[in-house]
Amino acid sequence: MPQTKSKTILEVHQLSKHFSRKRGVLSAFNRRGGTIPAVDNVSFYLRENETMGLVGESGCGKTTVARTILRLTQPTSGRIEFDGRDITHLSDSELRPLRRDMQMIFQDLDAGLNPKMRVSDILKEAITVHERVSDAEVEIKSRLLLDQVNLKYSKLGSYSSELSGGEKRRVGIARVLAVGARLLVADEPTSALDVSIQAQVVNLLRDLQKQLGLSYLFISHDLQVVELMSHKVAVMYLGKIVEMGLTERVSGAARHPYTYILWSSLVEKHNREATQPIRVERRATWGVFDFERPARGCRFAPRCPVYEKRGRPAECTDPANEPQLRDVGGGHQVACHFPLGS
Amino acid sequence: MRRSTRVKKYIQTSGEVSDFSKLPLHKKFSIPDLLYVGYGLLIVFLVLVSYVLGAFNLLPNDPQQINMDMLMAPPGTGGHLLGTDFMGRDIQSRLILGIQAYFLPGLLAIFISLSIGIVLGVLAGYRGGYAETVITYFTNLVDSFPRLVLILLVIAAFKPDIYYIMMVMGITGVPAVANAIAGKIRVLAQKNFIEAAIALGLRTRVIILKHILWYNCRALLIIQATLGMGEAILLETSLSYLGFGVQEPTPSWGNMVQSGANYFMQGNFWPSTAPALAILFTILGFNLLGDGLNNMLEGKRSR
Amino acid sequence: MAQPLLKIENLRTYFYAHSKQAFVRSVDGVSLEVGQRETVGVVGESGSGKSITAMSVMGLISGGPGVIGGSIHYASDKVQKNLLEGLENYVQLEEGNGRVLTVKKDESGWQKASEKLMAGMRGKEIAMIFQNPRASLNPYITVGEQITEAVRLHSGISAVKEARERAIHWLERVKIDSPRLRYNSYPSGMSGGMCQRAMIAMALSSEPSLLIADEPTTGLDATIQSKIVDLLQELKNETGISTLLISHDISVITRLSDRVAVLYGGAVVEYGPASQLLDAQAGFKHPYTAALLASVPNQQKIRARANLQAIEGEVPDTINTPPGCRFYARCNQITPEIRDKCAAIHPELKDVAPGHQVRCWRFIN
Amino acid sequence: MKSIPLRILAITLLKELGLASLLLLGVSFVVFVILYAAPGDPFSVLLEGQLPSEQALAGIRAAMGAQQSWYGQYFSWLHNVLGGNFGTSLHSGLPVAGELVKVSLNTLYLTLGSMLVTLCIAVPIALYSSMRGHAVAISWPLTMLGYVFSALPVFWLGYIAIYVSVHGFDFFPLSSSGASDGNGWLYTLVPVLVLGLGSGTISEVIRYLREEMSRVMAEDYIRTERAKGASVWRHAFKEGLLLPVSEIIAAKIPFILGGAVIVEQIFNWPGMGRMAWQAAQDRDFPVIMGIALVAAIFVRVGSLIQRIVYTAVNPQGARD
Repeated sequence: MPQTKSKTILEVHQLSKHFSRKRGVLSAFNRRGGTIPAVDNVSFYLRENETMGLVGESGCGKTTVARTILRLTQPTSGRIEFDGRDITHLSDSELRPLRRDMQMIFQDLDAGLNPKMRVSDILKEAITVHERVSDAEVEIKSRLLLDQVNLKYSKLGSYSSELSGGEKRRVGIARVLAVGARLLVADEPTSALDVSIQAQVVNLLRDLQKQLGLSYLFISHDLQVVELMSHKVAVMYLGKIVEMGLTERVSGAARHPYTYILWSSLVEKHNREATQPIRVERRATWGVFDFERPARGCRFAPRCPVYEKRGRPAECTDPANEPQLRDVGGGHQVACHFPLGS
Repeated sequence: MRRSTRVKKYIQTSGEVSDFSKLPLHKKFSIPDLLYVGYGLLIVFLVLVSYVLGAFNLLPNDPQQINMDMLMAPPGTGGHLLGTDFMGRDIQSRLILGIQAYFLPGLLAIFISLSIGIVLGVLAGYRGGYAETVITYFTNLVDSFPRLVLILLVIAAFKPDIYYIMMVMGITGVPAVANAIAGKIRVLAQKNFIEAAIALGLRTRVIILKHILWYNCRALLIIQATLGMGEAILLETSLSYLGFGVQEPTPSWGNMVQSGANYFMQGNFWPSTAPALAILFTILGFNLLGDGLNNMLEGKRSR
Repeated sequence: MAQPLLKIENLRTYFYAHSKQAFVRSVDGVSLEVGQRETVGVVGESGSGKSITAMSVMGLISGGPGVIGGSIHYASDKVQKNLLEGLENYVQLEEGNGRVLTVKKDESGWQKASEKLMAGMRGKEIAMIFQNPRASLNPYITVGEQITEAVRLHSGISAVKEARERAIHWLERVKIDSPRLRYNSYPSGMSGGMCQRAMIAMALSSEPSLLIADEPTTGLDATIQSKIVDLLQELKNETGISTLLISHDISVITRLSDRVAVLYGGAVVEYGPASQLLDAQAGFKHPYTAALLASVPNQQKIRARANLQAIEGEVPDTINTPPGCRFYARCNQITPEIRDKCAAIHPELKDVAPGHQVRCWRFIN
Repeated sequence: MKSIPLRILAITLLKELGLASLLLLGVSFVVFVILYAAPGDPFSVLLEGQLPSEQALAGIRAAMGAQQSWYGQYFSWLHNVLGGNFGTSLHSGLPVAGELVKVSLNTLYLTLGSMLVTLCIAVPIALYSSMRGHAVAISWPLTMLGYVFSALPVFWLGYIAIYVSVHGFDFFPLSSSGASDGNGWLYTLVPVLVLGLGSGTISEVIRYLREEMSRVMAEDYIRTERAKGASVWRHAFKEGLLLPVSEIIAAKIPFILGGAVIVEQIFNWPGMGRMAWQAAQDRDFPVIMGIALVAAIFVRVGSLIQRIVYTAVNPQGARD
């Protein structure tokens, strides 16, 4: 299914977003000034009709990447290109027509569903936001949308508080489809749902991609769902992409120790007798990660089993020598001084 | 079954589940809330009727007619339903006419509080950043003045005019409105509600006017308005007592309580108590209306 | 097997939805057993009643009418009693059409009686850990002090210093780095995983006989989840504590449980040994369990890039409980012979193998 | 609370002091603007009052008042105020500062006392009804009573109180009428009670405390404490009672000060409110200006204390 020759729809280049620590007028009293790098030099591209999975633990900057791409927050530096057009510095009014093409599904089921509006009003608002449409057409289009997301027409009269979680998610998807988006940034679209409903939504998103030729940036902490959905996967750790490549390669033949640990935690959870080729040092490998001040050099070094095993090599903590993404064959990129399997 | 304390009874009507929107009112909302709102609406209605009656001078008796033969008559004597005051004037008529003193000034105060409060609240909540800092400073600044002291200052500087007073009252009511709206917006933002609207491509003014103010703040604004009316009445009463309110012989509830209170020590309670009770029932009505509406609209039904 | 440590029989916990004038039958006839040194996993989706069951055991239900029937027999070396002793004196039920239509309950009276029954049980005999550990720890008190409090309440250690040492010892046992330093941390200064470890330390510090773990890994990152599961496994082996493990995550249940109960719509639909129940290949399975196992992505599906087998329909609300089988509307294994029964009559739990029960008409007759 | 985090407290104190002084600067400016805009150039009169008397006598008045620009006037006034010179009362001819200190202390007693009364009534009602739910037989009438007291004009309540104490207890509760017979506290009791009950805050205090307590009781961590077998009360105390009480006190100071104006008037209490009233009657600008500033200081100190309590309870800013 990966269509290698199709057009690039989204390209993100050296994207960074730093949040300033300052808050309030009296921040001058605060000695610890400066910024928190939530996203640091992230680059990737997404082709049409393709899904890019973005995984990582909470706080690693996944959601910030999504919000920055949609320009819900202004990037500190870097460039975002949509359909070959640089949208990094567009003004709000210039952005509005672009919102037809790129949409976001929020983790919160209620985002965008005004509890005091009926489903029909919510859809009508979305349908008419970018073009003038007669009421009759709105009616037809609403029904079409409900068909697309497998909801009964009778739900048109419901308020969102009367809907179940799965139905809310479907209405949320119908709402972004109503605009006619080609790129969907889905931020944890299934994490608030029950297992059986999660499967429905995953199937729905996959079907919609096939039918409508959508492109997804699919953000999730659920590795299996990402594996199922995505053609490519990028793994983020503390604001940086540490590994990126085709899904099979990243999940099956991980080169970065962090990716390896992520996927092996999945295996561990499933099997009673866990198989552990690398002995992960249990004591020190988890803990608070200081998001505000990542480790100098390789950010993962403090948790890294390879770093320990190799006797703490100096280059891993050398601030001047932070590992950069480099190709290890077949479009598979990894940012590590000592990638696994080499 | 032990009946040491109250036994609560839960009934599933007919075994079927009823649709909330089709329930009768008393099942949708709690009974006290309905009573509160019903009473409050009655008061609002009475106030409106009194205002109209007073404006067209449709009063049962001449409110200014002095009758030295019938001073401080008890209720019901000589055609005076609520008795007479210390100059023999009809209390009922004066109470009805007294509304005039509050109505427009009170509305002015509410209008000032709400209009400025909405603008500042939206700026602080939606924009954030420096606007928020400046507005927080402003609201804290206004909150630093005890309302009555500020009014005395204005009175000293200008003149004891009810419209000046109500303007001060309106401005001192701004922080409450602004903070409530900004708080509401922050809650919405936390639920990604506003971001979702922006991402959809809605215009800022649609988001603010339709989604924030109309759908999410209307209850809050109604409540602020009813509370504001109650406060306006109490404030005028206090100022009447201090001698800066509406001046005799024009009746206001405040100056009626005040002038009647001079006869308290002689045991003549009525001329003061009648307007005091009018104030009590009216303000109670406004406050309960606000509370009941809040519970109903914000869905604070007990589970 | 000897007497089970915890035996829940026909537990019913209802709430009342004022907006719908109807009962929410959150727990509607749940029966479960937790044996000595055994871990029983309870799996189900939201609204299946799994957390409410746990809260009912702890006597933590607030809101009316609450627990209205059943018994919870608890029998450790130290204490043997029915935690719902005398409940029938406070509750009167009227039934019609096979369901409860009226509940009269002396709530405050029962509350008092329940508090009396639970005195010396909560925290000491039965300890509980919750979902969302950061919110479940008091944000105004240091983690260490909260554990010390538990130690002083239940371990007969009243000296502050000694209790403190004990708390630090427990922090160490749950593998918190530099426990002495962490003792003085506030929950807001710790990660979710670390807070959950502290919760576990607090729960186990009084050496209870039963641990109720209510979604202990939900909301944590995958790597942290796996570590918490490891920790629970290890502590279970070390202390031999019995556990009632509640989770929607089948993989967590798989790792830890000896026996598993599957809850659907407020009732147990399948109950049996974990090895049989969670093995996708084994026969005699409730259609819901089978569908649930199939809806989780696995390696084969990922490799085949196939769609998942979703369970159609919505998670049931326990307000509109149908008269027949609660899974009827979503079931894909109904045969023409049993269709009428499925639609009309709620099936009983039926033994399909030793110690393995299923609530499905397919296995009756 | 074993160790109060002194360093954090000190930082908070500094921050809040900075904020308070900024706000007070704003207050002074607002007061200035009002008087500057007022007819009859009262501000020049005020400035004049700040001058040493000989100079005023020497007729420098015209020389300085007329020529200075508005901000010059403001800063000259502010400079004197910061040095403790609030000018002289137009009415009595005495320096305002000295009077203010005496009078504001009296008002402080009245305010604190009445706040205590409010809390003594509101806290038990709020706790009771939050523990037992809103519809409990006893709590409902009590809550209603709170509403009634809040809706009554405070001075009418004052007259009733005077009438009752004169006819029922045979004493005249005006504080000026001889407090030397050892029963002085009795004379203060009635005004304190009247202000505490009638300042219009009691129902709001009840509602706020009840809502906060109910909210905290539903928090996850309280459930944990119950499951642990610990005292719920001990754990709910900080967030459910201590913080809301300190918040509501700080928020209600302006209202109570406003009510004090009336109550002092009724009971002849020699406080700021009475003085403000007198000054408003006489158009005695220096006095009323000083009072407005002192009242604002009271309000700011109240919120300063609230912030400190908040920081002490919640040193990490765990909850915002």
